[in-house]
Amino acid sequence: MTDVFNIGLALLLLGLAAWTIVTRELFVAVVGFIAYGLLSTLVWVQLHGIDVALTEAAIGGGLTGVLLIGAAGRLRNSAVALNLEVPSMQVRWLAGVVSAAVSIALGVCVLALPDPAPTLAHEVAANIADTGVGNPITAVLLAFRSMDTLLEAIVLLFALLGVWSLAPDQSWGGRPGLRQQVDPNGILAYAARVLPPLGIIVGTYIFWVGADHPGGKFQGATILAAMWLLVMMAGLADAPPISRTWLRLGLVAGPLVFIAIGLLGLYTAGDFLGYPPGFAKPLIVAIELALLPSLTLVLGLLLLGAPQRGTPP
Amino acid sequence: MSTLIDVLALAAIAAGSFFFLAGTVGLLRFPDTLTRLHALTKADNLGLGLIVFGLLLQVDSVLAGLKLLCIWLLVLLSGACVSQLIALNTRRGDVRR
Amino acid sequence: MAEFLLMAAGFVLAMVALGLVRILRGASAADSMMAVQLFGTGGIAALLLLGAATGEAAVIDVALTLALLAAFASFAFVKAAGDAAGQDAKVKSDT
Amino acid sequence: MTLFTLFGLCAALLVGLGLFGLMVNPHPLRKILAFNVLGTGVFLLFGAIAQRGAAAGMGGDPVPQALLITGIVVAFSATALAVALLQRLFDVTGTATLANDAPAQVSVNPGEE
Amino acid sequence: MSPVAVQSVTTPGGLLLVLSVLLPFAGVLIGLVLGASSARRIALVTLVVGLGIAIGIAAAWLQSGATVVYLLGGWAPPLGIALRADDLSVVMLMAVAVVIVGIGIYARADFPASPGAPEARAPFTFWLLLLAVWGSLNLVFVSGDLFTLYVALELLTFAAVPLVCLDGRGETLRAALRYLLFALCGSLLYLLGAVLIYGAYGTLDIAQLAAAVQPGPVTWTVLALMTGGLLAKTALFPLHIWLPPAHAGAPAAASAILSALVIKGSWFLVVRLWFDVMPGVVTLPAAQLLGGLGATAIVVGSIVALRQVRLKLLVAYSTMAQIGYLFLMFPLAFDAGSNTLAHGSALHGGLLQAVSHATAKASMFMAAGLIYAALGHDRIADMAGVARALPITVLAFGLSGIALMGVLPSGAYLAKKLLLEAADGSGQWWWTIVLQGGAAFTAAYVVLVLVSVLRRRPAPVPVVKQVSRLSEYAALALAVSSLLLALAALGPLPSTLLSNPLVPGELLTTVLVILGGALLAQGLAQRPLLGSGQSATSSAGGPLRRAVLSVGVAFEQMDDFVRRWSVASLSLLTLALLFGGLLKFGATT
Repeated sequence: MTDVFNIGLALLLLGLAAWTIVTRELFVAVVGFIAYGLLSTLVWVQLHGIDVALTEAAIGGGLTGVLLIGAAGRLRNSAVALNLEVPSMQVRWLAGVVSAAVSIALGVCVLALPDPAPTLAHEVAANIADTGVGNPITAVLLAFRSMDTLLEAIVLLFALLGVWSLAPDQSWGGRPGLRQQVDPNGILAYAARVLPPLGIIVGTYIFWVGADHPGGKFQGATILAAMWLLVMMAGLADAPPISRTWLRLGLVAGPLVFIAIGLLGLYTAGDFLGYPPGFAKPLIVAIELALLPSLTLVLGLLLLGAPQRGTPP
Repeated sequence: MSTLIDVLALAAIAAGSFFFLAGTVGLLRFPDTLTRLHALTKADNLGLGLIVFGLLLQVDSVLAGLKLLCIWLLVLLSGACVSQLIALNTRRGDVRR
Repeated sequence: MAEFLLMAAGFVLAMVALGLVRILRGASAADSMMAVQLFGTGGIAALLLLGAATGEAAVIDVALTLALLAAFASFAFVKAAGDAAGQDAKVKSDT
Repeated sequence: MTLFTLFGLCAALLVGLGLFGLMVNPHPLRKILAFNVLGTGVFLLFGAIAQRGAAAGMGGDPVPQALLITGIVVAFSATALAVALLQRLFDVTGTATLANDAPAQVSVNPGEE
Repeated sequence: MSPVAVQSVTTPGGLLLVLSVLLPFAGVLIGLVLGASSARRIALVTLVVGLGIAIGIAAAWLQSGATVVYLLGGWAPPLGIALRADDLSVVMLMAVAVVIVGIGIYARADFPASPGAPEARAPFTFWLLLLAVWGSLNLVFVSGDLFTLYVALELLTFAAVPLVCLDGRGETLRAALRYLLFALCGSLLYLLGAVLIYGAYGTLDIAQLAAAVQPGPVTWTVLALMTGGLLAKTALFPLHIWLPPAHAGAPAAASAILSALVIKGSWFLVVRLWFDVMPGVVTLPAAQLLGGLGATAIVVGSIVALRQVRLKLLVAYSTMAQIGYLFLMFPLAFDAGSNTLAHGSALHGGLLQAVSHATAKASMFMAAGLIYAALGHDRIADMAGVARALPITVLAFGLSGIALMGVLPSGAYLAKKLLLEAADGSGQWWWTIVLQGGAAFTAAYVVLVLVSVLRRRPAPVPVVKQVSRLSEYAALALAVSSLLLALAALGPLPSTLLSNPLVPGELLTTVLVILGGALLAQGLAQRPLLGSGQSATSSAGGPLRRAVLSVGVAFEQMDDFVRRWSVASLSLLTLALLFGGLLKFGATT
């Protein structure tokens, strides 16, 4: 039964992906992609990656979907002209053959991977006690390979810097996105009043359980960012001008605290990003706590896009 | 006692699944947007509601039960809002392509 | 019991996937919104059933996250579709 | 067929689909979608490999699972940057084409000079 | 066999590796908060301190004579991440530090701080992105983990893309988007390789992999995918889809960063993979293909460069040709005895080439940018009299051109010698032709520009803007340092290589190269070198000139065709498949 379910799941996933790729309509393709993202959450559960499923549900399906659907709405008119640029039949065939060849090569690799599978699970299990956290993923992300997590926070900031740099010169420092014109008594405004309190509780909860159970700062921050965006989407609050010092401080505070705690490790544990014995868990929680608001801000701002409205004098 | 609860849970889940069938058939078969919308809300409210109810019967912690209820409420809320927005859009202008 | 739960999850998933076919055949923006909404609900239901079937407690958290963000996404979706429809109307009136 | 083989092969096909979409879809947003499909294919392969490494009472090898979370976040930032760039391109030029109209080719043929 | 010893302890000076990455990143974070006028000051201070760190790493490496290692958090691979600096990393760290300081000094005038005034977009982002590029590059050079390298590649891409479209015009935005999408595709192919290799070996640590990797379906696929992806990011022909338009509109300082530094990041990773991670998987045909692509890049890039009427595009296409040079070492480094890629004179030559190119190309873009700024245009045909107006800039251009040609005792000269020696040693005589012919091509476009700017003009050339003296000297300094590299490299390399440049044999080669270049320029350029007349050039030439010209036009058209999205992306995958095939089937031949 499980096999049948999984095979069905895989086929459905492939079908949705193919639909996303080959359908003619831009909007429909994005719809397909959102459904695809939702389905891959199920796949992650089947693959026993609950943490990944959470991330996929939050970022892969949720935020990416919103980003793309918004863009598809705004760019709709551009699609028609581009249909003229569809490559010739020969190119399409060639592309099909080449991508099929890559798939086949990958398939061969999948079947050729050695047995028994190499794994680091034993090493993680042997060392997790030193980190004080119960969730092995958190131990990897914030102890064994914490550099990657630090870099990831910086990647997000670089992307945001890149997005901001696209602003027209006169709008630099201004508010991102367009002003929302929404009926303050409408349904959206109603939802934007009801949903966020609930969302903040859920987001904080997902963040908080992350140390010992699936969850963590990214997933929590995504939920919080979504709630912030909802409030802005409904016109209940406006996006902050990007020149605000509090905003900039909030953005970099997380990574800076991360680096500071890393440097602290030099003196207390002898290693950059090291934790002194017994203090690992509180320090990890401190880093996560510092990253949460920064990540919330950066994720929200990434969705808002480049500044488009000049600063008020 | 526990078998009774199990049977009840099974029934609820089966019924919930049936409403998803109904929702889909409605979406595929009903003639116009508003009637299709009607079919959709059945799946949303009742389908998920019954499944959540069935699972609630088997849940062992209060927190998990609260989360289940929370999920249902969230879907209800978004479903209601989205349906209303769709209906408004449909009435306001031609959303058809 | 686990078998049954898994079966139910598969059934729900298959049903809502069929609903998506509606868009495949070409539908109005409203219909595609409905199909996505249905798919989201069905996905959450399947996820819950799957979690119960595998006994993985944390799956409920995934479903909770999904429910929140699906709600958020559907608002964005309705808004985008509304914008797009507005654009279309403008184009129509221009020509 | 094991869980790994099933989803590993599924991932291989997703990668192919994503690459195909990147090559043939002219609209940049469709390319961004294809990029995401390609990305999930890569991630799914990694996830399947993680599941294969289940040991020590863990459902999967936690190292690749942790890397996956990083990967998903990086892919999201890439998508956000690409979408913003595309939006700006559309705002400035009114089109979203990527064709090389090559401002470089001011190819003045000496015969015509 | 594995060149990097599997070390699992932090060595003295290891912390400097962490700082070399963190310092620029911390600079970005702090600059983001302080904003406005502080960004430039922070950047310049960081540049100086960072240069010090790079020198410190080099000193630590020289002192111990072994790879400098740092285990992050004290966790040893495979669970943790190790940073390592071996000879390759140290050379690149130093070179990048020097070039970036040069670019920083150059850009001081272009991107001024305006105290009191509201924060301006372009200067603010430029300075932060400069630091961002630097930190990412350092991470690429020192990271010992394939996944961290993936993150580093993405950091580099995100920092580089906005530099392309800093001016916000349509064409540059389009170039930036093409770059981003193509580079993202490349990174995912790289990540795919990393994923597979983890599945096969259970580690992502380079040193551990080097000891474990065996040829087989997985490693063939891995190397092919990763190489393809990285070549796309390096813009090696035919994957240079984004390179020329990106340079057409980017500010000179940004162009210098992109072409002198950013592409070196992914190139460095190719070198790492082929030489350090999987030297035993490489086959000679695969290496020949890589070298062949390099040779093609030299020919196509140089010819199209000669056809350009604008200086910046000429320099951009010359970058495309120079990228080709960086790949010539791969077939030459193949050791037929052990069937592996060997660390030897070919690798040294290639590395030296990369360093001289980084310095010289940065200088060349700066000079081009200064000429553009001074004249308000960069049409090569209208540059008579520039040498009189901007003598230092023209000197910098000339010297960097000479450095690129590799005729005098410059870094590139030494590099060429090393590669020629390797070609001789391995009996691959055809690469000798490519190397010498390539020099002639380089000479061609350098001569073309120099003849233009040195041409006399009755009235002084109209200068629309006074350029900063400091910027001119920065360009000159980089050009001179590229020339001096040969001397600096004297230490570790055998001194027999550096023969007296005035012996008849050497002199003859130099003269031949320059003459050959002049001939090429005369034949292929839109406007021939000799015959200053505005018109009558086309009729003056006989059928030969017309035939040569049509060859030039054909190359231009081919370049245009290859840079179409569908063609370029198809080439990318075809190349990856080809590499896979050559790795699989090439071992026996």
